[in-house]
Amino acid sequence: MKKTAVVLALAAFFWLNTYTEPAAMHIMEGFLPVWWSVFWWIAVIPFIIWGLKTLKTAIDENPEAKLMIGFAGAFAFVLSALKIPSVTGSSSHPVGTALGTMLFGPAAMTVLGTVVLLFQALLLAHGGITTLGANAFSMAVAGPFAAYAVYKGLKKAGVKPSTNAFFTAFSANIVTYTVTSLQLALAFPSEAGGVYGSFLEFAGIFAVTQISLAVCEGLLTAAAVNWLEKH
Amino acid sequence: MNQIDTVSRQTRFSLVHPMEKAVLLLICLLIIGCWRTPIAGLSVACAALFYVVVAQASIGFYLKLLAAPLLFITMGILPIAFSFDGWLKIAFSEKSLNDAVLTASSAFGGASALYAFILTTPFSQTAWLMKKIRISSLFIDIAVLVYRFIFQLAERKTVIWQAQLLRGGRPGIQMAARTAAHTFTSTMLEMETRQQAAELRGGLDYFAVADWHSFWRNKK
Amino acid sequence: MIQFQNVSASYPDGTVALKNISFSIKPGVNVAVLGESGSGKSTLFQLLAGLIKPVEGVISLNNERLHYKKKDLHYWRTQFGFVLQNPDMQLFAPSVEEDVMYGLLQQGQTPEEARVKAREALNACGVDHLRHKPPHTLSAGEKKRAAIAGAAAMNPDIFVMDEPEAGLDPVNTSRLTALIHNFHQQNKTVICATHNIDFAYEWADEWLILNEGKLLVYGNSKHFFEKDSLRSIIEYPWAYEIGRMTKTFPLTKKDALQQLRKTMTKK
Amino acid sequence: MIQFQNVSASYPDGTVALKNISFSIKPGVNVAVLGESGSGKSTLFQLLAGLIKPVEGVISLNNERLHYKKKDLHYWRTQFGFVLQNPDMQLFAPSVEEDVMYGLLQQGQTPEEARVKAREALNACGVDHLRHKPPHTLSAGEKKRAAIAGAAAMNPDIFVMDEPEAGLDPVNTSRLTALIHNFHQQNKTVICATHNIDFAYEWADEWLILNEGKLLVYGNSKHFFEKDSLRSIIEYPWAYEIGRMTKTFPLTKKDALQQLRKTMTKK
Repeated sequence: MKKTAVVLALAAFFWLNTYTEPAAMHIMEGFLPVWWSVFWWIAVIPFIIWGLKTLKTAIDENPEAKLMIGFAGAFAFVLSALKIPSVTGSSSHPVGTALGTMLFGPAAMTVLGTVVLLFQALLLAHGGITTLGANAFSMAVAGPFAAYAVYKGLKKAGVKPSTNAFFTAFSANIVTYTVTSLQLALAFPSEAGGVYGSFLEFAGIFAVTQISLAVCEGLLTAAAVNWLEKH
Repeated sequence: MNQIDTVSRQTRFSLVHPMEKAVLLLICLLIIGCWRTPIAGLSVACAALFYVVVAQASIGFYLKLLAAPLLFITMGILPIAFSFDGWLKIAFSEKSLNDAVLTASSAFGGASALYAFILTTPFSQTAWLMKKIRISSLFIDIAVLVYRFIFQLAERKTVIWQAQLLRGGRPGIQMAARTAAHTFTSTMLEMETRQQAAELRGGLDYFAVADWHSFWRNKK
Repeated sequence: MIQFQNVSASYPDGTVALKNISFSIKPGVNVAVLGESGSGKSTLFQLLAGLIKPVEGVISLNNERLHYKKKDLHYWRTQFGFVLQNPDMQLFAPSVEEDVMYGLLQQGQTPEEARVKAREALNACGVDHLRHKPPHTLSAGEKKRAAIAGAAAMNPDIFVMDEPEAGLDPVNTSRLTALIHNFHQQNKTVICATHNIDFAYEWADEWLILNEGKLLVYGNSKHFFEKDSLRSIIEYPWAYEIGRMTKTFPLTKKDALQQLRKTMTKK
Repeated sequence: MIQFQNVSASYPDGTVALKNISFSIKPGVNVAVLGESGSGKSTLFQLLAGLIKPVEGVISLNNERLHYKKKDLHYWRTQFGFVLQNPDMQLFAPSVEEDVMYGLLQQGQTPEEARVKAREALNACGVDHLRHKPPHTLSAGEKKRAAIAGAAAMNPDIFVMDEPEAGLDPVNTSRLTALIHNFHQQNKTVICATHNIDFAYEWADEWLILNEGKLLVYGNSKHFFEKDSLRSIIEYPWAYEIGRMTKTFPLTKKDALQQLRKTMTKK
């Protein structure tokens, strides 16, 4: 029963990804007005600096960590390009923020997420350079922080690890998507409803895919945590 | 991903000084940032196309890359153009339509310029640029390691996928999961060797950067 | 019979990998594929496995042409046993036995049947005692044999191995040779790419030499090395060289040296 | 001079890997390390690299004992150039040139100095034309030479290579032999583990044979193979066997066959 659920979730996940890949919530190069691009860069830089500082102390204590972090980043990237021909014929896009946050903490995830976003821009042509700040803020800052809060909260409440993983991943995904919608709404407030109206529209248009994706990623992460616990 | 990497090393501008290419990109992005007009977007797109032609990169591949953001752009500009005015009453004005067109053309221009840049700039030059603009060396080190691992993992992923195919494996979720798991575990098992290799070479700091030729100096 | 008719293939980036290759391999023959790295050996193997499509030409097995539909490919591959160069990539199950059973289970056999056949293959390859071990704890030679067992369990007609001797010590290499002879006795076809011509000389019936994407020669072991024209492309096996001087046909080091000793004392 | 005095070592799980090993290697000597897989070759290399501590015994270089503090280890390792079996493990940078420079920068040299030395090493190893390529685009032979260039750039006194010839085609193997001869002329010590005794015979001055964790023999090339007692442990090189029959000392295949031809026609 549980296995079928995971398989169904995976199938839905990869199937959905086929059709939403270019819209995988990475704001395109040139999409945001220049001041908003600058604003999000400025917003994200302190977090990256903090993340780098945290990482540096970790690496100074334990030089092996550097290689592991490089590996983790690459693995997240390669997973996002894993081809599953029969199901999709195209590539999928698991985000994996939640899993990374649970394993490495939000500070490392901020840096790692930004690096992965950079490579998605450079090697996959997803996202952009000027919009990297905005994308990093939603995916590498807001997502991991939400994940971390949920993870810690549920852990304190004594929730089972795999259930915890599901909600952690789900919330990381939803928060990322909400923040992206907010970023777009702030840049393009609608005439009738202002920022709020515009936010609802952006959120609405992406909700179709993003909420089901969030559920699927939740199940996936739960499965991965289950697997990790066994090994 | 492999294709962009390969093309970036084979175009005529591959060994041109990265700063010169970066300046070109920056000018394009500035034009788009300052003048968000369809004309600016289109002229940047044309300039980028011209650049790609001169660089002798595959035009077909470049256009294929450009097709990818179209869906995002279409989905993204819908809320800009139209807004709900009350329950299920869709409203739009000349200004909102205008905004949508501006955004779409700027995004298209920006993507054209960026893709033209990544198609002619190998990653080690990007790393050089990051170093030049004083990005934290730890960040660059991690990026460099990620880059190296990406291709090792991708290669391994392909071999493991094929190994299953060759033994009658049926492509699907199970195979994907097995590929992901074995790619992960087999690389993890080598981590100690890699770590030792790093130690034997004196650690993992100070990644070097190569030198590049200026396009103008080459001309002389 | 495996047939290639005017097959050409290219690398993903478009450069030519193989150019107008034609040959046919009769059943039950051991074929050594030689060629420098970059000569197109890997591409040849990928073509055989149906992993890439030729740009031109026809590949067929027993007069049935290889089609690239999923079902056809699946059937095609059941007739081959592929052994990759790096066994680490091929052994993906948690234990050796489970790994050998993998292909059988994929074919839809019951776990009981699969286990019996797996045990047979493990025994034939001399790794039965390792069946409960996780693959990563094996030595290089053991891994290689476990990978071969995984292919052998499916009882294919044709074995295709990519540099099976690379990195093996002499003891394991001779075990490998014995295994190939064993397959030969069961009338299997064995196709091996290798860089070690002395190793190949011990078992090869026919030789296929690639050079810069072209088929240089495809020939029978007996008359193959008689043309000295190949000397610039490949090294000649020690045993052949000694055989030529002593006018005998030794295949192994032991035989060759014995012959040599005999001839030297006779004269 | 590298000295091992009664060195014993064990695997992480506690089983004995090396038992009471003693030998000394003079500077400028080419040493071939032979032994089946599992005989302790890797452990010997890890000891040399200071990656593991011996359970007993002393390892020293030029009469300076190896200590296991971080600083001492760092200094110790600057005197060695290590080339691992799988070059993928030791190439980290996004391009070959950057990878070769990286060890030099690590030593605190300026980028300009490092670049000059890196180019020299790249040239010496015949991979200068690949300097802008990322490691993942190189062939096996090119990767190997790039890894050797990375070690050579730091100008160590001693090269330690683990099965450098594994998986290389004959052309690349002979390039490797030339490189070893080249290091020899610069009075470097080269220590290579290998399974290919014919390859080793072309360049080895001394032989170190391990068997089940014990040092079986450490001896000079000249008199080394004269004892037939080793025949059960290792294969003897073809060139040596022919040399023995013709009472000459050929090292390469070409020389050996020429000598043989001469002797046969003379008689």
